[in-house]
Amino acid sequence: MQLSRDALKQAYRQMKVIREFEERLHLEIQTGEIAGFTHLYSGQEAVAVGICEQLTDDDRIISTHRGHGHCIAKGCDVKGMMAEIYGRATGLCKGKGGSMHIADIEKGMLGANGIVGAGAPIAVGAAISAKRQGRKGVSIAFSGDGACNQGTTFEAMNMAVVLKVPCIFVFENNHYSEHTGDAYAVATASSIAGRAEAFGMRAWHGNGCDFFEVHSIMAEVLAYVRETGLPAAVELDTERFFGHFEGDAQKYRGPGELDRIRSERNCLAIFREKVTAAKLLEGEDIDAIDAEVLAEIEEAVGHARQSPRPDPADALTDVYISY
Amino acid sequence: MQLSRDALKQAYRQMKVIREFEERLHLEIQTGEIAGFTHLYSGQEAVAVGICEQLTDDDRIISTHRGHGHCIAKGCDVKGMMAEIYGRATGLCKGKGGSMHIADIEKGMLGANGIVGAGAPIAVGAAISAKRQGRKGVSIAFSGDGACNQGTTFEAMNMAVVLKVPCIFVFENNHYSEHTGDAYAVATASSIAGRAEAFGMRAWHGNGCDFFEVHSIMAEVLAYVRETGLPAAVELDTERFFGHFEGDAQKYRGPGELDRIRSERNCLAIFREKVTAAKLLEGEDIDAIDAEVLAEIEEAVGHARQSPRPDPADALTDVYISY
Amino acid sequence: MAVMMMREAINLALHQEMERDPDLIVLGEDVVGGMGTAGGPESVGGVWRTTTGLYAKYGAERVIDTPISESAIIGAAAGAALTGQRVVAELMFADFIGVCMDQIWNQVAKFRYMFGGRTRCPLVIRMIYGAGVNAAAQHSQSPHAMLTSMPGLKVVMPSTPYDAKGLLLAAIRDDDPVIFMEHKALFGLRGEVPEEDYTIPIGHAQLVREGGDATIVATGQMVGFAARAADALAAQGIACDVLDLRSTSPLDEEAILDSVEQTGRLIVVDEGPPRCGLAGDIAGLVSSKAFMALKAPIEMVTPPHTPVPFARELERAYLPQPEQIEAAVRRALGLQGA
Amino acid sequence: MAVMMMREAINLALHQEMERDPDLIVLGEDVVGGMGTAGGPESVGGVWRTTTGLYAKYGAERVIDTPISESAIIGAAAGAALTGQRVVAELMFADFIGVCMDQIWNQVAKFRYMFGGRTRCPLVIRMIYGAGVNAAAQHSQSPHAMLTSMPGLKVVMPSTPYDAKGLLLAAIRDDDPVIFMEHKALFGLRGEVPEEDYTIPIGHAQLVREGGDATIVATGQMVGFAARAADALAAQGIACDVLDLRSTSPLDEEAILDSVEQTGRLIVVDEGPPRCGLAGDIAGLVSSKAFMALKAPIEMVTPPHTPVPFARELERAYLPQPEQIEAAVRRALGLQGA
Ligand SMILES: Cc1ncc(C[n+]2csc(CCOP(=O)(O)OP(=O)(O)O)c2C)c(N)n1
Ligand SMILES: Cc1ncc(C[n+]2csc(CCOP(=O)(O)OP(=O)(O)O)c2C)c(N)n1
Ligand SMILES: [Mg+2]
Ligand SMILES: [Mg+2]
Repeated sequence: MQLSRDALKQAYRQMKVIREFEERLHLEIQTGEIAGFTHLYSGQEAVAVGICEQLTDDDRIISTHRGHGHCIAKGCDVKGMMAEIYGRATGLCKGKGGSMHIADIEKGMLGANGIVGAGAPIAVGAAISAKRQGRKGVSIAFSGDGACNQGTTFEAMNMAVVLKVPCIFVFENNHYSEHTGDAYAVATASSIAGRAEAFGMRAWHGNGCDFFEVHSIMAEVLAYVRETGLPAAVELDTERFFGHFEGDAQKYRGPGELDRIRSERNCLAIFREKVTAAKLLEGEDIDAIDAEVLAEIEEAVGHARQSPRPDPADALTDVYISY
Repeated sequence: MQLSRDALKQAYRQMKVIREFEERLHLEIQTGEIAGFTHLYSGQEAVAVGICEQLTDDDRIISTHRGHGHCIAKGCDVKGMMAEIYGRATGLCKGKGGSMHIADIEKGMLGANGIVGAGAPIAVGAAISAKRQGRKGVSIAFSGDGACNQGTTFEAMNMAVVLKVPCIFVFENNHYSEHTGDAYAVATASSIAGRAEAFGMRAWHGNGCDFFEVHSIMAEVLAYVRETGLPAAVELDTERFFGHFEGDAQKYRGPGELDRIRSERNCLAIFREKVTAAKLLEGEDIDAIDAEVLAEIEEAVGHARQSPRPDPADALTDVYISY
Repeated sequence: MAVMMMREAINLALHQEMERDPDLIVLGEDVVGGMGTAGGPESVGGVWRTTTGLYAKYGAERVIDTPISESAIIGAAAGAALTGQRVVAELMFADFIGVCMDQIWNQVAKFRYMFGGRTRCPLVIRMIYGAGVNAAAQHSQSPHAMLTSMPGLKVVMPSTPYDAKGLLLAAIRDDDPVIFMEHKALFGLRGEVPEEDYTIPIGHAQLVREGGDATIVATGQMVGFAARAADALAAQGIACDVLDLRSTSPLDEEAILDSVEQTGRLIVVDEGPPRCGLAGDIAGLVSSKAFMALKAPIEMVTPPHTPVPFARELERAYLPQPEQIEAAVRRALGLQGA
Repeated sequence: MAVMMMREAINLALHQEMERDPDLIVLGEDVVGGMGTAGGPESVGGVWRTTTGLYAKYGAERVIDTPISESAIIGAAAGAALTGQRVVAELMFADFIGVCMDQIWNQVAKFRYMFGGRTRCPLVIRMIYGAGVNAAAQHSQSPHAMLTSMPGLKVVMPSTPYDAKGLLLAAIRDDDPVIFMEHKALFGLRGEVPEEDYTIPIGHAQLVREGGDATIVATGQMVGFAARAADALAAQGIACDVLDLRSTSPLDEEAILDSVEQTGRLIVVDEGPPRCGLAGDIAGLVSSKAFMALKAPIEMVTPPHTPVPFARELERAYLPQPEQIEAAVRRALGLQGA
């Protein structure tokens, strides 16, 4: 399906916002101002955006410990996110959650999640709601190549097929779980998608570094799931540009690996090349977006820095609605 | 592979002991003398015996809540088992475990288990030991069609392939998990065996009511696993002759279903028919075994009944080796 | 007023609330029964018969039978509750929190806090717990202390059919996640239960025996045991307050402290394990907030630090018995024969 | 004697015991690191660097890197321990007991009892716990109370590099399953650690400050906080016993009771959640077994009944601080400014 110029600009913009958000965090973290564990999504933007650009607020997603990209793609407020990661009172979670727990239920973003594999079962529940609400909404569980080995993920796939609910299991295979390669940890006859197929659901597999491939596969998947109300799975091969968490020495990378993936597997560069070659957008359009985005990120960081720190007394609130 | 007359008699004897053990318990339970939950193995004997007859003490198995058959087949003392189920001090577990927790580690029986799906991961660990001990031993996890949906079972299969350990996942598909049919609860593209294959391990599928089929499939599986040191999976279709637990009204059975399976899918009758037709054993041989077994079970019940009840003070022992 | 068993009171509450609230769904293993079988959906209502008839009345979309996948059950319940449903999930045995604790502890209990208060998760997790039926070590536990320790959860433990209905309706209508613990040995307990709609506010203990000499605190099955001990003591002229906590989180601290202020003597009876349990929790509360009123050492009557044994004699030795409660009260009163 | 960090002391203990005992294996996520990568096995020793070098020295058969499958990790560790190996399994964060609690609680802890004492399971489960590094609600918890409540487990909580090495060696050589809890905020703590082989018997508390006015009981990170409070109080002429429990199961009841018999005042400091936690457990012990010696209400200094918050200011407000411990001691002594 052919995307309009505006849709293309919007898609690129979203990917760029994620990229710059993460690249900036990578620098900010060196300053020591940001506390806790932060997992950056740089390199995987085409997955989050290629999928979420086709979703509405009736569609819900649940993310992982590496959640910034999914949050931005699903429409979470960038300033609020930055403030949250900075641990400020103006953060999306008032500074209580931090990087690993950003959520915005109204937007259909059911949260980043610090427990690997916890998301898939929750997505099945969101799909039960979607089915009952009858607005053709779907739910999407993002999982990594590490999370696909957690028992919860398998239970969720089986249950989604048994209950016939519109749940999509997206496996972002960036080939590493922390320091470990998928070649070691993920036992398959063919692929992660193949393990999903064994549950009797349809599964797709594609290149997660090409926005257009992600977008067209997901157009097909979404049409199928909205139409049938049945679950499906998608495996997308992608790349993680930074270490597992900030501070990871990445000794496990091959020689020149990082340079290679940053040049050859850079979804933003690939996008730019394709749209300009096909004359769908001009280089200037993209440069303009790049400039806007940098300003937006700068503003978000400024907002976070100037935001008040949480009042210690607020540590006691938001545990219950009433107790 | 052709079995000797003695091997055939021994195999039949073992199946018969399990059958009579369970049929007798079914009656004893009505008397109210036996406490707790008891899950009977009647109908599935060919699976336990067809497998365990080919194992040594270097091979370990782990069982389920429906464990009597596996225990007997792996060589647990029948009197000690009966006494345990009766809750006597002479029981294999001194009356502390009961029907769902019978074990005999020396015999390579790592225990019945009350938690559905708990066994498979433990079997992976026993396979790690087997690999280190270098005596070509294997470990076998028995799981049902319900247990195959528990996340732990999937985690174990993936890990066994990753670690390249001699672990065999045996799925006894009796088509029910409690009141629920496998047609509802087990989502597959083909079979439970097919889900195992998706992890990149070899898998077999056969008729669990025919001792000879089970035996020959397992001969092949065991040769493969002992030879390669790699895991494998086997799905065996079988039948549960009683309710899920004693007291189950079994409304979920189809009309005449119980009569049909007891006549057409009775592994003991099938065995007798085959060996007599093939003149491998005479009817009298089998009648003689039947008589012996009935006497043995009678004796076991007598032993249990006459055994002392546990001393209440013993409730406090065996928690730790030292504390 | 109708007299019914606790399991029937729970079933009645579920029927009435399913009728009243179209957004309510129920899920768990065999909550229907017979799915995918030749016999067909039987609406048997699980091994405990607490969901009997729900499927026949409300169908597969609202009464959802699941595979044996507790993590997915609780996760799915949580996801549905986060997105507009009210959910009652059933764990056939409380012992199975072992295979789904992350979803209970790190997900359901923490959503609201982690997300800065911008969400609600109206979920009731029913779980059948407790010893007394020789179900052995993996099917007899009382893990309410662990659950009580988890911020974000409420924990309710009814001891009568009347309370079971009123507390379950309150739990389902509560906007916070609630653990609803049903003692398997009490399912057959009979009592009067009004047909009409009523709720019992969560967090209020009930005084089931009144008397100024000593305070006995208990929950679930232990409430009846404590009452029996109190009645035996009453015959000896010793009058005890017996407090049924009804919920352990929130805890009715006021009721406990008020009673101890009167009696000066505390006996905590609990069916859970003795270490880091509810007995110590309440002893800690009283020894810090009502210390001056205490006239005697606090008595804690609990099982020993062992798993739950199978055989009748062993399980009886494991479970706190009325005679032990009686002896503890006598000790607290400094009387002979304790 | 060499001065090293707690993480190094743990690494040293693992190296020395792997050398000494050929039946010992280690498994967990990234305990090797780099498996299946272009960079190759890096022996980085996980995100905590506690298993560094083990793979290079002992190879893949004894140093086993696993997929992210905690239930299978603990289950496999249990199965290996039941069948002749000694095993050290690592949970990267104690919070992950949520996804493998059944294997810890219903399997490992109960084997021996359920099987009538006819088995042994020499397994150490190392888990990294605690708050103080802004890891938020799912990576900062201290679940030692839950684990302590589980009959069949021992629970060890070292507070110094010296104790970490000696207790870990004792835990590995123990024939019962042991939970070994390493506080992430203490990994960088330095202290003297002998090169030679030594063990510290499990179940013995250590008096880290001596003084007759009040008894402060603590574990892990809270030991240092309590010592700081005690030092500040010493400057004011108030002398406290500070007891480092070292293990919560078995619990050194005698050491606690002896100290309280002397001081008459108990302050329990704990980093775990306040309900049904270790603080109440010890308060219950003392209020039942040393009641007559108590001169003041028992003080419990714990976090509030909330998840662990992320932001620095919030986490600081959550964690018990030395000033709060100091104030609690002053309250127990009935002094002003408390
Ligand atoms: C249950 C659980 N186990 C382990 C961890 C520690 N951990 C956090 S991220 C991670 C790797 C996840 O890999 P993958 O699923 O591929 O996601 P990626 O990091 O590649 O995005 C691990 C092991 C965790 N957070 N939760
Ligand atoms: C974790 C867990 N969930 C649920 C149960 C209750 N339960 C005991 S047996 C059983 C059915 C198991 O079915 P299957 O695996 O097919 O074994 P079968 O009973 O047919 O031998 C269930 C649900 C349990 N014991 N453990
Ligand atoms: Mg990955
Ligand atoms: Mg079955």
